[in-house]
Amino acid sequence: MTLEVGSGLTIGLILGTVIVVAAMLIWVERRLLSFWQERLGPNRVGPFGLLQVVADMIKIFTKEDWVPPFADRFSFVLAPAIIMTVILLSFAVIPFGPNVGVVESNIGVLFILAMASLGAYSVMLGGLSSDNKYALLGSLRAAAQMVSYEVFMGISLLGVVALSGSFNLRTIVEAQEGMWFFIPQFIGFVIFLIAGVAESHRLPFDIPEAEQEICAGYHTEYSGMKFGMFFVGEYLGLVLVSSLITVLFFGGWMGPSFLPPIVWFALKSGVFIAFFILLRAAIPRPRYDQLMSYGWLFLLPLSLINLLVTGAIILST
Amino acid sequence: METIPVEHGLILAGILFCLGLIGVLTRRNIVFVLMSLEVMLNASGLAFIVAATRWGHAEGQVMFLMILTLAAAEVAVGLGLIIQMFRRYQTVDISVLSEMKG
Amino acid sequence: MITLFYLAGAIAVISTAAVIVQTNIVHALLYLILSLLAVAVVFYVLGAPFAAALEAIVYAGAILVLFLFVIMMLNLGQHTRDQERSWLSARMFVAPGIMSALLLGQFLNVMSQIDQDMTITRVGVMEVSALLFGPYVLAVELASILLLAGLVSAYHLAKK
Amino acid sequence: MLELIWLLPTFPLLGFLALVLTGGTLPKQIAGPIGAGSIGLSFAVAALIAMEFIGSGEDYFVYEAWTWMSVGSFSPGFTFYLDGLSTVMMLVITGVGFLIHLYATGYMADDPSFARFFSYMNLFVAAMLMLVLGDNLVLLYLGWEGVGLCSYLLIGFWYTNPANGYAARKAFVVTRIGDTSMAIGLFLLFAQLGTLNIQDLMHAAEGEWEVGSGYAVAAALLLLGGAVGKSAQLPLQTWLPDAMAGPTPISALIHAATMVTAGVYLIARTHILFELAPSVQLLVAWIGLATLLISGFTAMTQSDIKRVLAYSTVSQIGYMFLGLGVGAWSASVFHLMTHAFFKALLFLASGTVILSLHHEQNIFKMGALRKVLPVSFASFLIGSLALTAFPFTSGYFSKDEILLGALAVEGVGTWLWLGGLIGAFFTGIYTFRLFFIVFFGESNVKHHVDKEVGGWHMNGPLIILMILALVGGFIHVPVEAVFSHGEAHDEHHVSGLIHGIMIAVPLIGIGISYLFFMSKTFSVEKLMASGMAQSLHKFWLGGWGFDTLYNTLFVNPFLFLARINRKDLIDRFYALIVALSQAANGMIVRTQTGSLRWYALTLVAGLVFIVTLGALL
Repeated sequence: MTLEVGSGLTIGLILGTVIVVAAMLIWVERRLLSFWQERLGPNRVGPFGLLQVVADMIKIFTKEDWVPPFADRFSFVLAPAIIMTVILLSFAVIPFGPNVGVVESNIGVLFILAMASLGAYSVMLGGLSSDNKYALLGSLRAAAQMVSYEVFMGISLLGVVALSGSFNLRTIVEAQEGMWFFIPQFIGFVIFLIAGVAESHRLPFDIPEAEQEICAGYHTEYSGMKFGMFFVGEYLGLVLVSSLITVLFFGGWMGPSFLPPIVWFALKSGVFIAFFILLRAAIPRPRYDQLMSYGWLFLLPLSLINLLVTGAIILST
Repeated sequence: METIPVEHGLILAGILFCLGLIGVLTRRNIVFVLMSLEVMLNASGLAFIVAATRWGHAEGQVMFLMILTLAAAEVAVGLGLIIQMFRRYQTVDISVLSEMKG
Repeated sequence: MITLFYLAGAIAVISTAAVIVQTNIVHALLYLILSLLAVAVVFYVLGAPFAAALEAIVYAGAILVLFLFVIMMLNLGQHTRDQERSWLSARMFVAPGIMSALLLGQFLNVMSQIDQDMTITRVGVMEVSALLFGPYVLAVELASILLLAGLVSAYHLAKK
Repeated sequence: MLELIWLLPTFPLLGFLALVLTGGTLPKQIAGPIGAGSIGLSFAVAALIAMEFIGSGEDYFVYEAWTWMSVGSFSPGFTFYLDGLSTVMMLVITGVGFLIHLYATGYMADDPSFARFFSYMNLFVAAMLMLVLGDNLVLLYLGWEGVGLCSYLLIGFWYTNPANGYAARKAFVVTRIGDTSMAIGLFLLFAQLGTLNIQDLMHAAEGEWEVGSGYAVAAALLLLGGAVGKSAQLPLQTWLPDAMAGPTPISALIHAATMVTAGVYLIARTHILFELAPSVQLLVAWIGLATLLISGFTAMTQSDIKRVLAYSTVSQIGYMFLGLGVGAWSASVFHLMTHAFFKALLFLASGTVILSLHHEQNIFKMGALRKVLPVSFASFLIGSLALTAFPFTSGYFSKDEILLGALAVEGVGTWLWLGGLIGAFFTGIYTFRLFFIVFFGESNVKHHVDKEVGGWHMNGPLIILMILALVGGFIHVPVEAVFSHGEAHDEHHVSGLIHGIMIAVPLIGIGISYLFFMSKTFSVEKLMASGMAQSLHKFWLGGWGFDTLYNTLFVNPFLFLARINRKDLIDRFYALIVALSQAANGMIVRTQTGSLRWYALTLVAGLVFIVTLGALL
């Protein structure tokens, strides 16, 4: 059985895998966090607590799907669907292996940026339609944070695009034959990493949903499967950012041939997923204004300088 | 090679433009007016893209980018005005702002 | 692909029409996003993937987020929805409808005399960029100045 | 090196731009060096150019910077023409100008509008250099109007006092009469000869016009009109005494040393034209003589220190005109240069006096100042001696040449010479009257005078100018090539008697002045006792009543006409237009509903209308 780009089988497999991985990450995160904090974590359901995810899902599916009467029903229902849709759509352009992927797109990078910018609507609509002041505050924060960090994310990518001369992610991977881009584009890599965390509003940049301040932010009013979609959407975002870092800066599926390419891809992404979880365990949350000024006053100039220097080096060689 | 009649693309742009025009003329809420203006701008961008495709040139896309920039600047200023207007008059009704009558 | 063009065109027209008759401003905004995304698809079909991506990123992803942001700040509640409904009588649509129909009728009249096909050739990012930073570099500079001016004036206007 | 001539007006212009573009906000420590330094640089370049030019032995040098405008065959350029005459002018303007600028950094130090002052001064020098270096009459006219503008701005420099503004306006309007005449002269020359390049013009005039032909007379008369206005000669001399309202360095630079001599320069530059019209040339001589006599009488009665010097300036320019009129071209230019030295010296010294006495200008409130103000005293002594043509000072040589030139004219020459001699006599009287009253006798100073204001940048220029006023007569003016065929080169044999008379007459004047004002052997009071003397004194004090005459002759009738013309038929017609447009406005204003949607609707309606029209037609 060979996998081909765009075949129904491939699409199904990719879709299934990422969703399962994202769901499993809930368990992985809890286990890893507890290891780092010298606890045990969930280990009761199934071997090593592996079935904890299943238990969670059963709980979430059977819970009452409550829509508050004061909410704007249309947008309230739409909001969680948007985040799932855009993130799953983003996976469409990611090349998981030499011939594994959903589509070949010449504007892959742009597509992912477009989807990321549409993702902002999810949190904004969720907060706005809830008609709850904490939710509104959270979505205001989310909107500003995501719109801002999208900018640096896009600009930090452009160094890679300039080096490979293409927006096509597969071409970008193939261009790293000689050297992975995180060496020449180290600054771009760091900025992308930070912006990626902010985009998926993971800790330490989970300001839109900071429990201690605004009581879970934009999804305060959500419950049941709609909450589940937000929840899984976040982990999907984590997977997406990790695979993007792998593709853009760490040579994608490339690696010594004793392992199949797809395994290399999974390994590299896994490292970054673990890194993000470690980040959650290690770093405290900054204040909102610190986050914004850090982005606009430090990351933006830095990414612009990075792009400028990259351009100059490319022109001179 | 796939072909689409030029006039169909242009008619689509025309319809969108006219819808935006109706929006500008009918709505009293200034946010809607601004949104309708965006529709009209977008329709003109579409016309440029159709022309670019017709001649197989990239110039049309360049013009579209210019329109995009214009729209971004326009929206930023327009929304700033809306906020200021709401702050001063506590309304979004443009009919209220008629101090400039002769 | 050609079916996609007509499909996306139909979605764009319908959702734009929904924008101008909506009373709930958030819903109108969502329809507008849909319309813009449909237009982005039209761009893609017409062989302008770069324009399509920018339409989604800049128009749908940034400009309309600003709209939503402002709507959040204005915090228009249920009473504005009722007010909107009272403003939006059928009578309001008569004059603009007639005029737009006239305009569109003449436009269609002109268009019916054209009978040309456009062959879809994909014009990539490279060509557009080469033009932007070649012959149109002045336009790019002017656009950046325009954006800067917009930034400054928006900051000034929205300031308390 | 000679190609660098374009730098000459450029430096002051840059200084002007630097000062004016900063809105006059530059502090003194920066504005002063910019203002004076630009002129200093200009002078350095001018000196180098002059050395190279004179060393080269060439007759002239032309440098075309760029074409100003091009209309058909008429294409005046920014072309600089350097010959002996413009070399002298250029050196005087930049040299004396630099000294005066340097002086002004001290004189104006306490003025709040310091930077504005220097911006005007720099613009003036740039325009003046344009005037003397231009190779065509259009460029000359540009400079001509430029210096007029600066003169206006600087006379009214202290504009908070309405009197100063009035004086500035008077200067502007009166010189405008001359400028208009000159512009018409330019048109006439261009219409007849088809060029405005001065050298081409002179050749063409020589070739096409007979001596004494109508066109030559008309053109020379019109140019003379311009010269008379700018140089404050009869009958347009009335503005110069009032121009003393400006700061004293202005009086020294513009209203004594440079701008007012522009008329002399113009006539010298176009002397061929005047030679083609001998009657006009003789008129120049008579104008000069009349002016020098009238202003000499007037100067004797003035009590304002600057007005005395102003009338003396008018009088000295009268000498220059006399020289021009009798064909002693180089003598006139020579006198122009020496006059620039000693009159600048006198004005600057009077500035020191005025400043030391806290802006006191009335000479009868001075007195016995020679101990208190030693530098001014020395300056005044040397300046006055040069002015009265004391033997072997600079003024002696130049005035001598002019008077000898007058004597050489056949027929009326003796009369002109005699008139000039009477003028010299009165020069001696009024100059030393001023000198004795201010520096000797009893002190009438009201305020306490601490000490002489000064410092190196005020005293330095005075000392340099003292030296120039003393030895300036030995400088050789390199203008032979310019006037080569116009001047009578044959040396007249002049008897020793005539020389003796010319030396003696000013000395007698000084002596009479001494008897009246120093030793008080004769009493002024006794002289003034008679009614006739009093009315004569009043008549002379008012500058021979020219202002009154002009007021009754021109100003009042004009005002009368304007008053009766206030509600005339033509105005009615325009009032009708106003009423009509107001009515139309009343109708259209109704469409301004202030409603945005109404505007949009009408806009679209218009669009639909036009498109429909286009489709139907």
